[in-house]
Amino acid sequence: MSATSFFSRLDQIFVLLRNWLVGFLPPTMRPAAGVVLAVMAIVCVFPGLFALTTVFERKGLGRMQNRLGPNRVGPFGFFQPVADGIKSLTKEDIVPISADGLVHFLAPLVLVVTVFMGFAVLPMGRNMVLVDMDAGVLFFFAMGAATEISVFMAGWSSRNKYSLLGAMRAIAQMISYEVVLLLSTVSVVMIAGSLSLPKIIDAQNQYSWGLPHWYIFTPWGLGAFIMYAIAATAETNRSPFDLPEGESELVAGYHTEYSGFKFALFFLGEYLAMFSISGMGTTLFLGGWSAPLAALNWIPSWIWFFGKVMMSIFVFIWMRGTLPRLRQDQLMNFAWKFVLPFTLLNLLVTALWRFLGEGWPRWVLCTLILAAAYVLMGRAGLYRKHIGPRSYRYAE
Amino acid sequence: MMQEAVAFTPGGARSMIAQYLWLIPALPIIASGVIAVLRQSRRKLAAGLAITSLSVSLLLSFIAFVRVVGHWAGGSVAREIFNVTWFSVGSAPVDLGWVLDPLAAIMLLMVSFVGLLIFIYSVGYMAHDENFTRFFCFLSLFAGAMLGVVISNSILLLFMCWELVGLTSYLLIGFWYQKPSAAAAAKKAFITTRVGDIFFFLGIVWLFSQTGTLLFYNYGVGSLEGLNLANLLTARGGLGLSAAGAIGLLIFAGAVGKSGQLPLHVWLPDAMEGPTPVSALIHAATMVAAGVFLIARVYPLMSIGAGAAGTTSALTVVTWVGSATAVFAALIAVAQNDIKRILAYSTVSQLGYMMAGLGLGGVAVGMFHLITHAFFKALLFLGAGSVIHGCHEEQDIRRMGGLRADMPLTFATYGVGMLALCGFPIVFSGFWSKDAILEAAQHWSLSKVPFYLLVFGAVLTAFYMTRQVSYVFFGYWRGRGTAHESPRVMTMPLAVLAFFAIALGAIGTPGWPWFRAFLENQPATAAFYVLIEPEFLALLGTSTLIVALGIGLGLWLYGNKSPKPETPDILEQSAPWLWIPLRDKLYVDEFYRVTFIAFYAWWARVADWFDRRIWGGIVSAVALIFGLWAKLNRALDMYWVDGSFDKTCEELSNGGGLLARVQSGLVQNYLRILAAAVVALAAILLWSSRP
Amino acid sequence: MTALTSPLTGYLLVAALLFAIGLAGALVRRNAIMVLIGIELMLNAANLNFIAFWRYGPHPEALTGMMFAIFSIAVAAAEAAVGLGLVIAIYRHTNTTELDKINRMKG
Amino acid sequence: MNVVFYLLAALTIAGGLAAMLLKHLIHAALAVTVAFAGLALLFLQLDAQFAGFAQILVYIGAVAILIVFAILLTHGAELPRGGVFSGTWFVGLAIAAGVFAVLGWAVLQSVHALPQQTAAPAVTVHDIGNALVGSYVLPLEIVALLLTAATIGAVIVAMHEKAGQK
Repeated sequence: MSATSFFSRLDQIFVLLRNWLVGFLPPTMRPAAGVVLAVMAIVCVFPGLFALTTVFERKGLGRMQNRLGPNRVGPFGFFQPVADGIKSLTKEDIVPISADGLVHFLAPLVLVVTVFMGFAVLPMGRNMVLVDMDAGVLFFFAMGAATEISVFMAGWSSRNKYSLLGAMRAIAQMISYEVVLLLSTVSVVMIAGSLSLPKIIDAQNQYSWGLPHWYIFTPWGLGAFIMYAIAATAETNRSPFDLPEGESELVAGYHTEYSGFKFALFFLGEYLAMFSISGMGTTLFLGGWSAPLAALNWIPSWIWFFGKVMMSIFVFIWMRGTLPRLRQDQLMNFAWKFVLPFTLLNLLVTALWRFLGEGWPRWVLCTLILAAAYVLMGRAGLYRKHIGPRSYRYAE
Repeated sequence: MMQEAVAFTPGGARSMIAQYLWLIPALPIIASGVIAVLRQSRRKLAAGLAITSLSVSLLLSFIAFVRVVGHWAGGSVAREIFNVTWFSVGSAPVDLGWVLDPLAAIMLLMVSFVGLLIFIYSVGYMAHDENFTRFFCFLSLFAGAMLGVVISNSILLLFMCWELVGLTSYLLIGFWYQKPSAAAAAKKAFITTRVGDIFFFLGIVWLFSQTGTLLFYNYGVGSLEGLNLANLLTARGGLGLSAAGAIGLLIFAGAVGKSGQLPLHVWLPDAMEGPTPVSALIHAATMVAAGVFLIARVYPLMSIGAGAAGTTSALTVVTWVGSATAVFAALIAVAQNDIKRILAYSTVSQLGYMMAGLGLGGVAVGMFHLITHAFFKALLFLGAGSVIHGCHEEQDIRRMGGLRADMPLTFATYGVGMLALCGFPIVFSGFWSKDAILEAAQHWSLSKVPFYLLVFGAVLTAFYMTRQVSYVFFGYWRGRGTAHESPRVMTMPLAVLAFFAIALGAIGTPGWPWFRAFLENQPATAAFYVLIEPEFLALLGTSTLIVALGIGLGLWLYGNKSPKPETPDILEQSAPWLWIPLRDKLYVDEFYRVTFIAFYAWWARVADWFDRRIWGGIVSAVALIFGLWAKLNRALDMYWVDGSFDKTCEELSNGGGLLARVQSGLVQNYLRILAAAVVALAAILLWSSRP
Repeated sequence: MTALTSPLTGYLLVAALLFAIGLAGALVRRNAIMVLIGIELMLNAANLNFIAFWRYGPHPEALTGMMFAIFSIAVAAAEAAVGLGLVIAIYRHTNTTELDKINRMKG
Repeated sequence: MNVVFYLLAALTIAGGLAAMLLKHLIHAALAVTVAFAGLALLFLQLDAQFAGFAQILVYIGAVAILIVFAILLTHGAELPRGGVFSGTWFVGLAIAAGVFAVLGWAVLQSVHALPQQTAAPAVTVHDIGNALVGSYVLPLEIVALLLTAATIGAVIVAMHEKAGQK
């Protein structure tokens, strides 16, 4: 068969596979079975990805702090996650005596379930979305909001001041940054004119002079993406926003009192949240599964999607290896006094962009406004010595 | 919204400039916003921003103008519009939009050009003011709003900008608010124009309710075109007017307020309390002309249904008001001694000319005078400013004199402006524009009175300008200290304006009526033979006569003899019965004071009296009654003390206690009672409404 | 029973029950926060009614019920914020959130 | 009238009941969260995707958290001495029962009058958006104002008084 058709088959391989498998069933059951298969695929793929990521993260952090990461189990220690899994399964599941049994038990389940729900609307490749929902974006963030309650349940139920503090911090942080997350998404929705993720991707999956129409390549898109990245980092409690589990202050935050499999579930839940939020960012700003160059379209779409997701995961790890942790008040001020205003400004600029319509003026105008805002902000910061070059005093 | 608006405009061939026309007003407004947040010390930056933004606007306006001329020369319809639905309440869309047609293009060019010159001038004039940045903030806000008035295609947008213009005028008149007179003048201007704007707004509402659209032009369904206009003509407007006429008159009331026509002219002279550039820009060249422009914009409304006489009642009113104002203000101007006040009254009278021109000869005639007047009156004001500047803030013309030696450049340019204002034949633009008005008046079918009025006004104009010039520039110096010529940044604009005060005449001569043709969208044909036809020559003769008469009279009375400032004016010596009332501005202010203002004061007093006497009286009466009642009770107690009475008291207090228990302050009790009541009510309703 | 043949009836009954529960809670609980929760429940019941009528009503494309529900959700959020703020303020004044202890008109 | 509806209805009612009966405030808050979730699912059952997701986002994501915070800030977590129900709980219960009786009776009375649209309405989020910025733009603006005012008000009300201001 010709190369193109081969690559198109390769592109659709999972879809074809599903259809083939479903083909064995009576027609009445096929749709349901298809959904079940897709769900199974998701439920298998992402935990696998999670296992890989843990290794990569530990090794990568090791490199950044120039030490070897895990390198005992298997070749280069790549079977480390297997060992960890076995350990967490076989460990004793400790529940504090004064803990609130039911809630303590439910918390991790709620977390994992809601996080998994988020994947339902992410298009992971051409025609590779579980449910093409009309209000997909809304659904995604609704699920994201639902995780907070689980965090609270965990923190409160285990009757431990560290846990409670961690949970409170986590929730405060999540709520504050969720606003930013949503607002930075709104600008994309405004331009794409749809809440359905496949439609948003289609809006970006066009090329002029071989270059893609990804939203990150527009002034407002870039601004929104930056804000989204910040908010996403905070939303997933990653460094530098990892106060909720700042081990130096509160032992391990809201899952201090969890051990064994439940702890593993929390761990899983957090990484899944990272995946899903990176996938969302990819879909909103980086054109989802579309290729970065028209010339590269032959490469299967799902490779692009997962490649982009892993790229952003790498950035997460990189930041963790690089940035120091913020203080709580700094965190809040940052959220409400810097990120939110700029997101709003970005929204206004997006509206202006939409209003100006096609043509060069909108590029000039929007770029000017945003650049001016950022520059002025920096100047103001320098002017009032809030931010700007720090002066260090070394012990002599 | 925007995209849709574009989508359903037929024949989407809209030029870039028409689409981005809104940038012209937007730029100065943005600039003013930026200037507003600057620190006071950033003078250069402020001025730079204002001037840059306005010059960009000027550039864009020029592009737009060229575009329109191209359309017109190409013979296609020279009107491009761009409408946006702002939002819609229920089913009624609230539309905004802008229009680019000859009228708008001309005005854009004039406003941004004169504005730019005056900006530059003010850099010099305001150099020593500590509120420099604030001044430029207001000034460029004004420029933006004025340009907005010019381009707006939606009467709502026009009204917004109109009010914004009024606001900036208020702010700028009261710029030196430390001076109580300035503050008072600002308030007077604001309130007086409000009176007109109320009627204007009524007109807008009526227009909207009649046509259901706020847009002037919208491809045949706007309020000034097609079916809507015809319906307006047929609809009844009361007082034997058509709705069109009535609405037109209401809008005209707004114009009367803004451009100081007869009943509401009182604020304009006082507005001279503001800085001179402001007087030049706002109260001579642009804002006061906005009224005239407004009438020109809604001219279809005024002129539709013109009878055999070739005019409508609305236009007749406009004519009469205009010509009356022209003479009235000119009369007052004769007897003023403040250099800026004279110019202010002359502005009022010239605005009267424009109105009369609109009423008599249509858009072209009025607009032509508007444009020329904008240039030479701005020139005169800036010249006056330079004179004041040179004479150390002296404004009384009796304390000047002989300045032609001290300030030659100012003198030369001022002379040009003066001659243009007098309508000195052939050379000066003022002649051609005023001539057109007089000609139109001469051919007016209804009555010849306006013609005579306007002619008389012209004589007076020449007269008082001669008086002023001979007071200021001739004779010998009577002020304090010595006068000095103003800096270059101030005189350069004067020179430019002077050039235009002469050159602009060329585009409107009867020989080559380019302006009229452009505005009325017909091909321009040069017909120089008209210039030697007896009719024109006769007119030329008369106007020459008029000007000569005025100037001669002026020179005879005031020429080159410079009386002491203390000695009364020559006219005052010879004809005090004429002079005194004129000097006191024909007592209009006094009249208002004893009528309207007095009425309001009286009304306030009445209300106050009501409060004190009637209501207060009632209250105290009630109190008194109760007092009596109490006394009565006490008497009863005294005579009627027995157990039954105590018992009643007990019962009462118990009942009170019972009732008080309900008011437990427990929220849930209230909620409970509420819920129970709701249940009962619902049950009753359902039961009663059961099938 | 034949009444439940119409799906709408079921929804309405559920809404009515939820409303009653909320009201009961608002009436019997002593803690101000619980009262607020009860009120939230009542609001939600009303929303359910709106949505149900929108779904089974003759003109779903008019979106009236839907819009009403959306707006009431927004308003309910505001109400919760202000109400809980008030509860906290009251708690600061009178160290309690139990309504039958808060019966003085001035804190 | 399928089984899903019964399940969701049962879940919602159970959540509501638990919320109102549970002694512990936090438990009650979690229970009411369950009720909110059930309602959201009911909305989805009614083909009202947008409203359902909005419900989850606002109620579970914000209101529930808000309630929990308030409980913890007012030390509501420990049990009060005098019981959680007010002394006159039976009155309240009776009134609530009355309300339910009236409402239910009304509903059952008007069964035959109720509309019977069975086809799912084809309303997309796009339509809702257009409606919001179209004919409902004024309410939208007003709600925006209301929310702003409420935010500021809540902050001000809950702010710590300065010393001596009290």
